Amino acid sequence: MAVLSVSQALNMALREEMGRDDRVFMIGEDIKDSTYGVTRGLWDEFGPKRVIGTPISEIAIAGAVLGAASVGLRPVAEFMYMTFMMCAMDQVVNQAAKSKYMFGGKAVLPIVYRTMAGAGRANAAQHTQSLEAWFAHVPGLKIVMPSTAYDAKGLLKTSIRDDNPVIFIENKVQYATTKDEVPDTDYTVPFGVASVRRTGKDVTIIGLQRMVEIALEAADHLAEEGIEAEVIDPRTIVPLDLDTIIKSVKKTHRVVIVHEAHERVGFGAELVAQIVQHAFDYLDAPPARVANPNVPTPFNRILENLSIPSAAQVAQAVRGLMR
Amino acid sequence: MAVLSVSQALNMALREEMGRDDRVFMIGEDIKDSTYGVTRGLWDEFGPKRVIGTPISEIAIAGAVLGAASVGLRPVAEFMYMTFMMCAMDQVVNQAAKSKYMFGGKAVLPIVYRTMAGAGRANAAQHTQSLEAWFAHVPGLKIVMPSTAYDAKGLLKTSIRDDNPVIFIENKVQYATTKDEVPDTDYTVPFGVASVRRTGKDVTIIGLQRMVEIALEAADHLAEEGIEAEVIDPRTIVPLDLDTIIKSVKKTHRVVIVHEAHERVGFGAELVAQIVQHAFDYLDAPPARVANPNVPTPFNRILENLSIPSAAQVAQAVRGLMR
Amino acid sequence: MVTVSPSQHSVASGSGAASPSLDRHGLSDSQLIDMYRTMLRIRRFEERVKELFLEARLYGSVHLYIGEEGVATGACSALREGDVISSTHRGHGHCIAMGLDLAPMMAELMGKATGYNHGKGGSMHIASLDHGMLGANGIVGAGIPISTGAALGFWVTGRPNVALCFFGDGAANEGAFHEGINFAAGLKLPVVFICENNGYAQFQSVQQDTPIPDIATRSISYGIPGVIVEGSDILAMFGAVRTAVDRARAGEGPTLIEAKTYRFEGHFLGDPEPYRTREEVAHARATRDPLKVFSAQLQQLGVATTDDLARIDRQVRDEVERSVEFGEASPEPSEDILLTDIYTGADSHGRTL
Amino acid sequence: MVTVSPSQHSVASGSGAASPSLDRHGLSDSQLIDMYRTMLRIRRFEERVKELFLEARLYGSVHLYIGEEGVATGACSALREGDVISSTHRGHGHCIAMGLDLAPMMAELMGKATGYNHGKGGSMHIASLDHGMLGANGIVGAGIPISTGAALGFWVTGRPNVALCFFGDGAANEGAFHEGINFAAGLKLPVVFICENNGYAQFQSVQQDTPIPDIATRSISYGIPGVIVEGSDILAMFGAVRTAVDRARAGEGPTLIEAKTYRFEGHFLGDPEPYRTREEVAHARATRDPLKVFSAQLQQLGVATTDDLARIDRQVRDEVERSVEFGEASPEPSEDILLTDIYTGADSHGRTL
Ligand SMILES: Cc1ncc(C[n+]2csc(CCOP(=O)(O)OP(=O)(O)O)c2C)c(N)n1
Ligand SMILES: Cc1ncc(C[n+]2csc(CCOP(=O)(O)OP(=O)(O)O)c2C)c(N)n1
Ligand SMILES: [Mg+2]
Ligand SMILES: [Mg+2]
Repeated sequence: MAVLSVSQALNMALREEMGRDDRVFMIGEDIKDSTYGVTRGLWDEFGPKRVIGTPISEIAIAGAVLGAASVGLRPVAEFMYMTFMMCAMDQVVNQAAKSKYMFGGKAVLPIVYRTMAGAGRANAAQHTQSLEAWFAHVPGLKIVMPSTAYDAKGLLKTSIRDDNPVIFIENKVQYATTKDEVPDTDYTVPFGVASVRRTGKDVTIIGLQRMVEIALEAADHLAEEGIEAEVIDPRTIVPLDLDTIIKSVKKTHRVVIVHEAHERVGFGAELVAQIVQHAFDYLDAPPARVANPNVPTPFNRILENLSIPSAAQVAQAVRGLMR
Repeated sequence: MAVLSVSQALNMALREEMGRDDRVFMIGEDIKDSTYGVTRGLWDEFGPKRVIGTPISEIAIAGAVLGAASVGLRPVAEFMYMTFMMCAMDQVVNQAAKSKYMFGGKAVLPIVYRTMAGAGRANAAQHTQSLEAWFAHVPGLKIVMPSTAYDAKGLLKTSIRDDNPVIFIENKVQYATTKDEVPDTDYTVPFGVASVRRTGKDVTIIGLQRMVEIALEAADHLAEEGIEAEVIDPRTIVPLDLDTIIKSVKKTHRVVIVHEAHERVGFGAELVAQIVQHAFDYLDAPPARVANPNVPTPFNRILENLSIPSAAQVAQAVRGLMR
Repeated sequence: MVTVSPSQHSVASGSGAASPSLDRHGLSDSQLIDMYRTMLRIRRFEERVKELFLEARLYGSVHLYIGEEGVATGACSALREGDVISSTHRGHGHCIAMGLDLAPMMAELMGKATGYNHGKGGSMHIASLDHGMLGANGIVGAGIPISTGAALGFWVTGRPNVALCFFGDGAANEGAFHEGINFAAGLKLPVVFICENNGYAQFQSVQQDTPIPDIATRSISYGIPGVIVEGSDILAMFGAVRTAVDRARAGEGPTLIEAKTYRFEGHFLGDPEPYRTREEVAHARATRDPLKVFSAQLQQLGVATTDDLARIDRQVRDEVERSVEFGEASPEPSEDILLTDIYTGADSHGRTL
Repeated sequence: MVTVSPSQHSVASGSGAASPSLDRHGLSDSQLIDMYRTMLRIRRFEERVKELFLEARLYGSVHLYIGEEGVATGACSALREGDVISSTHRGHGHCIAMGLDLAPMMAELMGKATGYNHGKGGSMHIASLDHGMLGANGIVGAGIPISTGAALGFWVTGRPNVALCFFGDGAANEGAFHEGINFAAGLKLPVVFICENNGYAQFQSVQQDTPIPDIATRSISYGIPGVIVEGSDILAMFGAVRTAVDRARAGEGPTLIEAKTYRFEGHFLGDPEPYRTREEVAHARATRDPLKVFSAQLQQLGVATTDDLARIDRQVRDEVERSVEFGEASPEPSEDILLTDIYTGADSHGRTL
């Protein structure tokens, strides 16, 4: 089995799904000469009617996929940086997410909005914001955040086959640096099934996307101190596999949540609320959050680094709970 | 002292601040013939250079106030329905909220974005969504949610005098139906100071905007059962008066949070996370949330009503904690 | 240096009273009469909706199309099976012109379980994908990228269909207008954009809002044809749209058609209309009523007599009455449906069923 | 029915090689030399930035303006004290043309504490309100409503100032373009829109993205003048912008100026440029280099000799070198500033200080 990077895995998923189903097409800015390699080669293979480059027009992209889905297609839109989606929020939220319900159930809208979040490349504030919390606040959307190349492929295929608008979030640092074994077979990874990336009995660490790597790093440090952390990657936050999380928390009695989005009203807050609701009596300490402070991402790389969670912070948060 | 409705109180605040400071101006769609009366008469009084009607162009409005603030003005923009702000999210979030920080502190951006949230008028999903959680997730914005006419006037004046972009949220039902004594004097209500609307010792109910009324109604019912609820209105959620909340929770040991936005990653989740963090050992039960279920607002008024919290649900949630 | 001066490019305005075109565009008698009936179904349906609203027998944000019937009817008559439209907050006319039934429409306006949307949408969200009606829309301008997307779907698959996109003069100032049309123009997608210029965006006149006399002029920005038609002249409307639809179907790309029209009623039901005079409305009712114009044309063409038209009117009134009865007799939606149909194949939390 | 046909409205393209205009527009010798120096400051600054980037001595998303210097320099030379500009992701040229110092610019590109933004912004966000530079911008098209807003501020207060708005050909396809210009046109705000059409939006050519040959044609949609200028001809650029600025200051409203230009470097530093040929770039460098064009003009006008220009070059190179030294010698920002300056007068939680 080949070891692939996340962008290679995503590329494979797109190629397989486009080959498998004529109704699948891709649309976005500059997807012919893909900046991060995700769509590389697909234009040559599938041609300009399946890999559609658009003008710099996010509203048009977001709305066009909705219209195309309404007439039976299965579009995959790309927004390079997640912050650009702010230019198209009405189409994604007021239109795509709500239409099925408003129409009394009639619409079937298989849309994938692919986008890229996360810090770590000195792109500064307007190219770096993780907005999963916004989308998770919107009924009608599913939110996917893979943390490995294997999951990236399997979850993208599930997203394309899903009959709902899916926000598929990729991480800009992981594209090239996260690599693992990815079969070239036609497998999918289901929505709503968390992955327990490490088992442990002392504390549960829930990480989102790249922060799973940070959580695992922290767990290694903690193990040296005799603290065994269980690391959970929800993989999709809508739907959320709460069972796996609650089972783990009931075992460990402590939980730390790590994500890159801003802490205030981030998805970590929702996790805390749900965990407290479902496992209150099992908790030995309040759930802790390690997330971006409430600050736009600074350009300077030292500051940028300080603005996202580190393994040291996660380990520190765990130690705080063990006292 | 006159009893005024929220829309009359807001109108008074706008008139006073425009009279007081030449740099204050208003801009929006249809603000001359105001639908809900908030801007009524101001065009006649201040003329078309201070009360500026725009084409149906939310991006232009949101960006224009940022530009005007950059050259020394103090604009007040109106977006009729909060859902329309989705058309202008880039200007509000990527631009207005982030500029000061990105510029290393140089910009002073006194902007008020007035908008209207809440359900209750059968406007259906695209005209009914409460997005305070989105904005509270964004560093650089302040978020104001008055629940009385008195606070509406005082907080709007504070918002106009604040040197930051402020999201000032009004409630569509309260405009006409919520009335209380409003002095015609020049008073302000400070940001970050919660209002304890009812004192009690058994449970703390935190309500946002119109849900304060629901909370008070629930408290009345509960009082009949011998349960004394303390009702807290944070009034501004950024900044948040956590001290008042924590003090109350430490006294009552139980808390219910009520808001109209969707429950999933709503501001209630943040309140739960903060309360658990700061008062874990004082809690006798997990904090409960009563909020809109994760469903776009339906048109039918029975269903619409079911999609927002009721006093009965709040009382029920409290009873659930008392067991 | 080259100067592009606006005067060089202004176009003669086609607004004002209809100059009845008597080109019947090859339409048969029965087709013409169907078109008359469709306009009348819109008119009578909405007149009744207004009464019911004033009697508090229905509720919500309701925007009437009365006075603009020629636009939707003329335009949709140029479509074929499999073609689609996107609509606006003022969508009843578009729905009826696409052949939707009055009874489930009326039921939807009443929020009933038997409505097209089971009461979840109301006036601003009626949709019937089976009829090619992709949805009314509460967001001004939002239908433009959506119908562009439907056309994109046809283009990708090679389906020989066309999307019609209705929107108002106010919508022509939205970013969605620019992006949607520009993108469609670039790929020559099979979509026809119909701007219903009724003179007002809510309480603001188009003269206040728009710095040029004709919105059709904006076609120049996208390199597509722009056409101005008097909307009260249904035959002119049909002719213009059919030309554009044929063009679109032939792969020659979009057209921007501006229909000059006028809404006889307020912006929404309950609008006190401080922004215009009674005289202005009365004048439009007298000179630009598409029903009056077409009724005269049908008689002039010898297609129908006043008696024929009166009989149609009775049939339509009857149909409308039955739709009211249907709506009122229908049950409220069951409370159970609050949390259904948020997702396809999943519960309200997105969990696969 | 009136047809608006695009052919009727197309304008002659002004693109291609500069036809050196020798109208010096009343500019004094020293003004002309200052303009040359400004262009050279942009060029030499960025050449050095490129080297530093390749040596990993600075980092981030960096977009070079090399080849386009005539546009910013010609345009900003038409401004007065108190006027403002909005800029783009490709903002160094606009900054330098507005008189910003090279040292704190270079420091900002290095993320240093002494940078214009104390290292919080980087290349895409340099702003200096004291210079009337309202900010580079990482979001394509976003500056358009913002400069419209600055002009609105001037209009509200009666301040006799003008806003200049720079944006690219790609930005002309954004909703913000449409809404911003349309609104400005309606109120006749004092703003001049300058589209820097450098032929590409990232990796896509303007021909692919835009269905009309000249973006200036879009002025027709807003009833404002549209002008096409060859951007490598700084005198032509100055003339066109001065006319537009005078018009704006006189209350006659906005102008849309399309500068035909070409970027000699990749879209960003690191761009492998698969979308164009080396020949195309070489041809532009040979025929449309604003420095070469202006250098010849200055000599032809007898304003400067090659020796004079060489001396200026030495001075500029020296200034650039000092900016590099300044930047490299400057400290990284203190970690304490991570959480400052999110709000004015409040801590990072928005609590009043
Ligand atoms: C994005 C957005 N902005 C504002 C509104 C409020 N609104 C509803 S209808 C309307 C006027 C639309 O005018 P026009 O497009 O001319 O359509 P008409 O009502 O005249 O048919 C406005 C401003 C809205 N629904 N959506
Ligand atoms: C809203 C938005 N969409 C996409 C991008 C990514 N992007 C950055 S620069 C660019 C091309 C812009 O082209 P143009 O406006 O012609 O400016 P140029 O780079 O040629 O100067 C794109 C697509 C962005 N920054 N913002
Ligand atoms: Mg209109
Ligand atoms: Mg360009």
